Amino acid sequence: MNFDFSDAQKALKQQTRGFLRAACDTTVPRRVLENGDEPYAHDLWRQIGANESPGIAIPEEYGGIGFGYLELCVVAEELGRVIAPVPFSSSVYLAAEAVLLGGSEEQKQALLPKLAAGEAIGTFALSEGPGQATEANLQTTLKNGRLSGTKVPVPDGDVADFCVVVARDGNGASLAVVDLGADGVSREQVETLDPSRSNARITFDGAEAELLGESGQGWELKNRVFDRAAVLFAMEQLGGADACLEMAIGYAKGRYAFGRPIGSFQAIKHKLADMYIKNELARANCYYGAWALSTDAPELPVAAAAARVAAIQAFHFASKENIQTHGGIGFTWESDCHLYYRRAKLLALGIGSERVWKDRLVSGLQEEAA
Amino acid sequence: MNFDFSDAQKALKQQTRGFLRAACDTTVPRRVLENGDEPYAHDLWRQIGANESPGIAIPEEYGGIGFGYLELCVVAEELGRVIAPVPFSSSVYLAAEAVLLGGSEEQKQALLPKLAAGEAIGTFALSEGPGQATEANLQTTLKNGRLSGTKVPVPDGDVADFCVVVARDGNGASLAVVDLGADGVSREQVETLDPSRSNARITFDGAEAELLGESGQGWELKNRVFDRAAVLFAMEQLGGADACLEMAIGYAKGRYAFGRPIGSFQAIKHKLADMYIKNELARANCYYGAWALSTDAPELPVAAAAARVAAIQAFHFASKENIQTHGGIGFTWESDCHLYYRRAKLLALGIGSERVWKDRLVSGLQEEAA
Amino acid sequence: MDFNDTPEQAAFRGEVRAWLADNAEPRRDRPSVSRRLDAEEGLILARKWQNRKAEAGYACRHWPIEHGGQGRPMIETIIYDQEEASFDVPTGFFGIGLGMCGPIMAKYATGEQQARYLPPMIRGQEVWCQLFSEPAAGSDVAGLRTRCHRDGDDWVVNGQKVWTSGAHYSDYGILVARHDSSLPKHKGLTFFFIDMKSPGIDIKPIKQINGGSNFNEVFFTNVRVPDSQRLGAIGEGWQVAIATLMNERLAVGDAPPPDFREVMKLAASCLLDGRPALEDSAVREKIADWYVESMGMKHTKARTLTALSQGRIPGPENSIGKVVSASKLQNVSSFGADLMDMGGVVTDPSLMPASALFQQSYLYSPGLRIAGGTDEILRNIIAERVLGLPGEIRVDRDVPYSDIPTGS
Amino acid sequence: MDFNDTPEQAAFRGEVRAWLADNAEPRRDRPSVSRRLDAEEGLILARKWQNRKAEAGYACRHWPIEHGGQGRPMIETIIYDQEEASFDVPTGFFGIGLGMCGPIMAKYATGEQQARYLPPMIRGQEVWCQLFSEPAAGSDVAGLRTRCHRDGDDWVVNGQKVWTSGAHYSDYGILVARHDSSLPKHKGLTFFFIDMKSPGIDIKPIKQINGGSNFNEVFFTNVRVPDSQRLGAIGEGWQVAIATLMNERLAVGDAPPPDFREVMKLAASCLLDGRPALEDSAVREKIADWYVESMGMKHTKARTLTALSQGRIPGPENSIGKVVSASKLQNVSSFGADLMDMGGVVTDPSLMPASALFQQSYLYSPGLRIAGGTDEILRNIIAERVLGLPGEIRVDRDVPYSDIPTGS
Repeated sequence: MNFDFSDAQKALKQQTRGFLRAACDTTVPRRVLENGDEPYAHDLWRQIGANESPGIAIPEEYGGIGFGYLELCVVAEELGRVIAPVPFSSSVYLAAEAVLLGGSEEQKQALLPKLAAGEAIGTFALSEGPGQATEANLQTTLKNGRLSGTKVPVPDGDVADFCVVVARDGNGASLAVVDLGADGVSREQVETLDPSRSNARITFDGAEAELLGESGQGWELKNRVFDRAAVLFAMEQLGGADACLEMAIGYAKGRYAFGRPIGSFQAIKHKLADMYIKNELARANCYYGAWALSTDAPELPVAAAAARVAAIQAFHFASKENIQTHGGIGFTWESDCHLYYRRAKLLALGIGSERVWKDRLVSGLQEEAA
Repeated sequence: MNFDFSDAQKALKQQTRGFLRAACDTTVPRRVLENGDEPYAHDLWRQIGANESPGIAIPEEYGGIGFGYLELCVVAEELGRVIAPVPFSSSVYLAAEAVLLGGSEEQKQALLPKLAAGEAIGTFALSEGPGQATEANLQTTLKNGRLSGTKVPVPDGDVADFCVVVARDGNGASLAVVDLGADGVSREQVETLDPSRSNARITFDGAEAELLGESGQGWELKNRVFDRAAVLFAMEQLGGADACLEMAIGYAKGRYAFGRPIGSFQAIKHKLADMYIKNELARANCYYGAWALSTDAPELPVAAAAARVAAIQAFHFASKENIQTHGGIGFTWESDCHLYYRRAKLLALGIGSERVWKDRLVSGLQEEAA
Repeated sequence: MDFNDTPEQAAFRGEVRAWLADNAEPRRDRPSVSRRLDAEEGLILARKWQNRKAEAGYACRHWPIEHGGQGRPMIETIIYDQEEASFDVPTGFFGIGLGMCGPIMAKYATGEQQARYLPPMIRGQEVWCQLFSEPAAGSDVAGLRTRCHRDGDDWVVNGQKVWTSGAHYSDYGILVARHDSSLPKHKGLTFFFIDMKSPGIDIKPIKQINGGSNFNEVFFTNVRVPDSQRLGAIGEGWQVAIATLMNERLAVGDAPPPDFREVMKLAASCLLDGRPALEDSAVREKIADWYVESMGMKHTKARTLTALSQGRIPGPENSIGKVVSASKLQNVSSFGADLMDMGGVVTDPSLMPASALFQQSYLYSPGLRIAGGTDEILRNIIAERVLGLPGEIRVDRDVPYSDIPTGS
Repeated sequence: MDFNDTPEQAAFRGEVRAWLADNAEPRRDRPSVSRRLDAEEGLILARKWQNRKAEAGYACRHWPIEHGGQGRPMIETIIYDQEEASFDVPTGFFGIGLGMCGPIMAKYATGEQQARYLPPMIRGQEVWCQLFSEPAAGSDVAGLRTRCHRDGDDWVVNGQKVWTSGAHYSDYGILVARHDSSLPKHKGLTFFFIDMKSPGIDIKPIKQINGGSNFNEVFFTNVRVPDSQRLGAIGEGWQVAIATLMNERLAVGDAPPPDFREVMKLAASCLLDGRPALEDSAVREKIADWYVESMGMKHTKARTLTALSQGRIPGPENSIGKVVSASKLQNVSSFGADLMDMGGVVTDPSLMPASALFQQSYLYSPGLRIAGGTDEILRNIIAERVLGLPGEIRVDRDVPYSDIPTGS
């Protein structure tokens, strides 16, 4: 029994944390949030690329450093803690994973090295507007290597170089890679709850696209990509939830009312204890998800869903009750509370809502029982 | 706008409360709970009959005193407050209402005067064991005036004189009245979470029964009976929830820990504030339900469901957190806390669970919107 | 029990309805006039409308005639408000003045002052604000630091207030300040009304987490206030402030939408697993929960109105309103966004159901759980004042204010 | 990160498994032996089993050899326990002795006493109980009133304890009593171990709300305890008690079923609106919530075990266990009963799914939220000891115990 990260992984965590503490205090996401012209923090992204972090789990043969997924989880948690305003999740958890799982050798060779180095940004487009996307209601079509339809929101879709798109073709749902600079692609930033991470509305009008994986297998492939991404999203959410708890504790100790620190009142104490409880439940589920991801265990779908559900709940609760703990100050723009509250919702919906993952969790349990 | 009970109704409430405080302190439900041979408090039931309370809403032409449903609501709330161990709800909210709504003139004349005087006990049998009863899964059959099947649990089924049974016949679901002393009826007490109110398992083996209302209209009729009963159940639940809050406040003021009354700790304060909030939400919904019942308003189905849902939630929360407020003492048999905790679940499931009523509520809203 | 007006009330309601039909536009399925206009234009229109109402005798009808009202029963004011709610009229600038400042002036100001200030307040000619909260005194209002000292016939005020709605367009404000730090905290306070155009007042808008600015910081540097504008005795400021806050709690309005209705509408138009979300039992259970809360508050208010219309004092049941509605708004908003799944983060109104109402209120709702008393303070109040539970152990009573720990 | 044993651990696990297969029956889908037998018969069998384990070297394997253990790493005890959990063996009588009394004896008793008392404890020959709680000292353990005074070489104890599991079949107990009421409450306490057969001890079972009697009241009337059975110095009783309670918190086991598994099974066999309840989204969401909590606790425990197996001290994460599992049990039970709709109130096992397990635990679960620290106390502990938040304002420190308000 060794349900813990290794010493090397812990060292990587400390190192990543130290780097991000210096390179990405909350002024960085705030800058992107407030500045419509800067869709992501270029300087930070460059440094992350220089650290080879995007390639941490990408095999060496494709230009990565091939450490493994536990190492990627460690980095994800730290990026989440500082709510880093960079296209890491789109490029690494979604695009790279899709190419690794579904790409031909040629596609892998063409795309992965650039992603690993942070030289290209990739993303993944499923949603076509408000409402649950299902295999049955996809409107975007792929015909004769041409993509048509509108995807919104596409995370980092305004800055990405290429995109993996879920589209319908003659055989059902398929994945396709499209160069976002190509003809027939138009895109615009779209406002979201968290402007510190940019999102786009992309319209394809017969844009040239290349199948990724087999035609008709796209939905299943998307599910596999999302299972893997779910663990990594959950690690980011866990980091964010921990940051909120830390902020709330700090404030509750230092803020006085009625002649005592507000943290000495049970209403605040028990609120923060509940935050801690949710965070620990999320942490345990996340670590298990990390193990399942890193070993490609058959338990992955259920473990990933559990990590995702627990992490959504933890970050949601921590981010909203952190505001509440801060009182009036927490409702001001100047306070950092809202940066986390925004990010919590962005990550909660990013690859499908809590509801969708709960359903997937129980379906997985039913399969295990069957 | 006069959203309040009248002075006469308030006087009735005070009078009923005074009577029940004297005649039914908690030793009375405790006695029935602990004594398997006494399925209900005979002495109390006799007094309630002598007060003509069972006939309060039954028209004078059928032997009642014909006051109306607001008066019955007032009595229900007080019976709930003292968790009276008598077959009032079965006889009055269910059996009498079923006969009033569905009975022929002959049936009304035959059955209502005895119910109104408390001389006969009636009840209503729908459930056929664990699981939701639906029109489609009814197993009890009515053929040629003969009833066959098993109903469990039937509230007061072991002591009732007659029972209105939901059964399937050639036209769908129908209601039938059966004399529980007749041939082909066997019954036995069945243990439940709340032995202070007795329940039975009744097996019909070709027992003679008489249609109540039209054949095939039984499910709809049952729904109408349950809508009306829902308001009255909710009033009982509200009374019970208030009693729990009162107990919890009393204990929190008198019990000291760490040199202060436990009610001075925010954890207890906020728990009791939450109880109060739920009780007030229930009260407001119950009063509205009472108005809808008393005026037979088209709003009744939704109003009744809302009252029922709010009251289930309030009594459940109040009864469990009353135990928690009491700490160890609250977990002892000698404490009265568990009498309410048991009754809360009995009433919560009695005419269908929270889930069923929520569904009915939303269906009603959909109809209103359509 | 009935929901009908008395004949007299019905007659009044009819009169109001007719007048409104002649003087205002019915509400339509689009953003209200207050939302369509910017604050400056809105204020101009709101002043006009308030004046028209006042001239017709419908503004603060229950106030005494000498204060500019009509001396009629409270229920007529409520009936007017109920009817007005169906019309798209510009409102939202006078609530604090009429709900909090007016009643406190009526109680503590001189007859002359009342005659001078109350009628223009009713007519919307002068706007009032409330200056209580401070950066270090939120839930603990009595912990405020703003100082005042006597100088001849004047008082001189120095310090900072915060969360003052409408400070920038207000003509007058009510203010509580500390005149003596050596007294226990509740005893060293004195209450004034103040001309907001006085020299030394500096107003800075506060930007909220949703980007809006409904509130201000107000800085006082040697602001002079005549002693004649003191309300209540020196040292009686806390009692006056508490009376004001009680009025605030009665005045707290309903939470804005979305509520169960908007969720139902959204769920009817949204698919979950290929079926309308409104058929989904998890969605239905939520709708039922919110319906029960919403109607519970509505009917609780009806109980309060009944008491008022019978000339009785309402019970404490209204105290549950904000604590229930604020959390409900946050939960409904979050749930609505979730129902839109991955698309639920988009805030562009042109792309979103209900013009992104759920997303807007997701960002706005945390403020409702704080403003006008946090969830935690309101639960304390219910527990102590309604249920009679003992107070917290206090370390800040009976010691000089200057000796109370502040952590800094 | 892996879930595999080290080779040494794997070898030990294999050995244990083989021994268990030879000596015990595998668990089957029926009530366990402890549930099939009454307490008296159960105790006889449990003693036998404990003795057999001890003889094979598997009982408290991590205790020092001189105390009757094997001086092996903690992880081997855990591996044994994990494996034993798959077998239907009689247990449940020695947890308090081995989990709380043993470690405290190992820390405070003399070597001679340890040699006398610990080996029979391990072998199940002598049963121990814990005498801390009192009617007026539940959450506030240090508020206890049971008195002791010195008389020659003995102490004389008078007072009452409560919630003592196993008092009636215990041979010895650990006890904390007040030797001086004029000292502050935490300073006037002294700790002993005591012969439960001493004259003057009177034991009365407590009937719980579910009808069972797992606990007792214990009355002390002039009970004599030799001073040699004092553990720790006079006045050091609180420190010893706290050390014991820490052991209790580590020893708290899992909540009994039902859990998400039982809900799934029930939902698969139950219809809602004509479809299997397991297809209902509201039911699925609940199952997912409880799965996440359940696995969260399981994996949290795995983190603790990892620390133990590496010889490190576990972090504070285990403190969340009881507060989560107790409420979960109550919620799961209530939900299970609700799923059975009107039939859900019946408690006759022969008529009910899962032999009325949900109904039984509905009545039992409230106790779990109280015993071993209420939800409220556990949240305080997490907030203060884990998160480092400041303590409550205390009015009961630094004053003589006899001056502390008690309300009576």
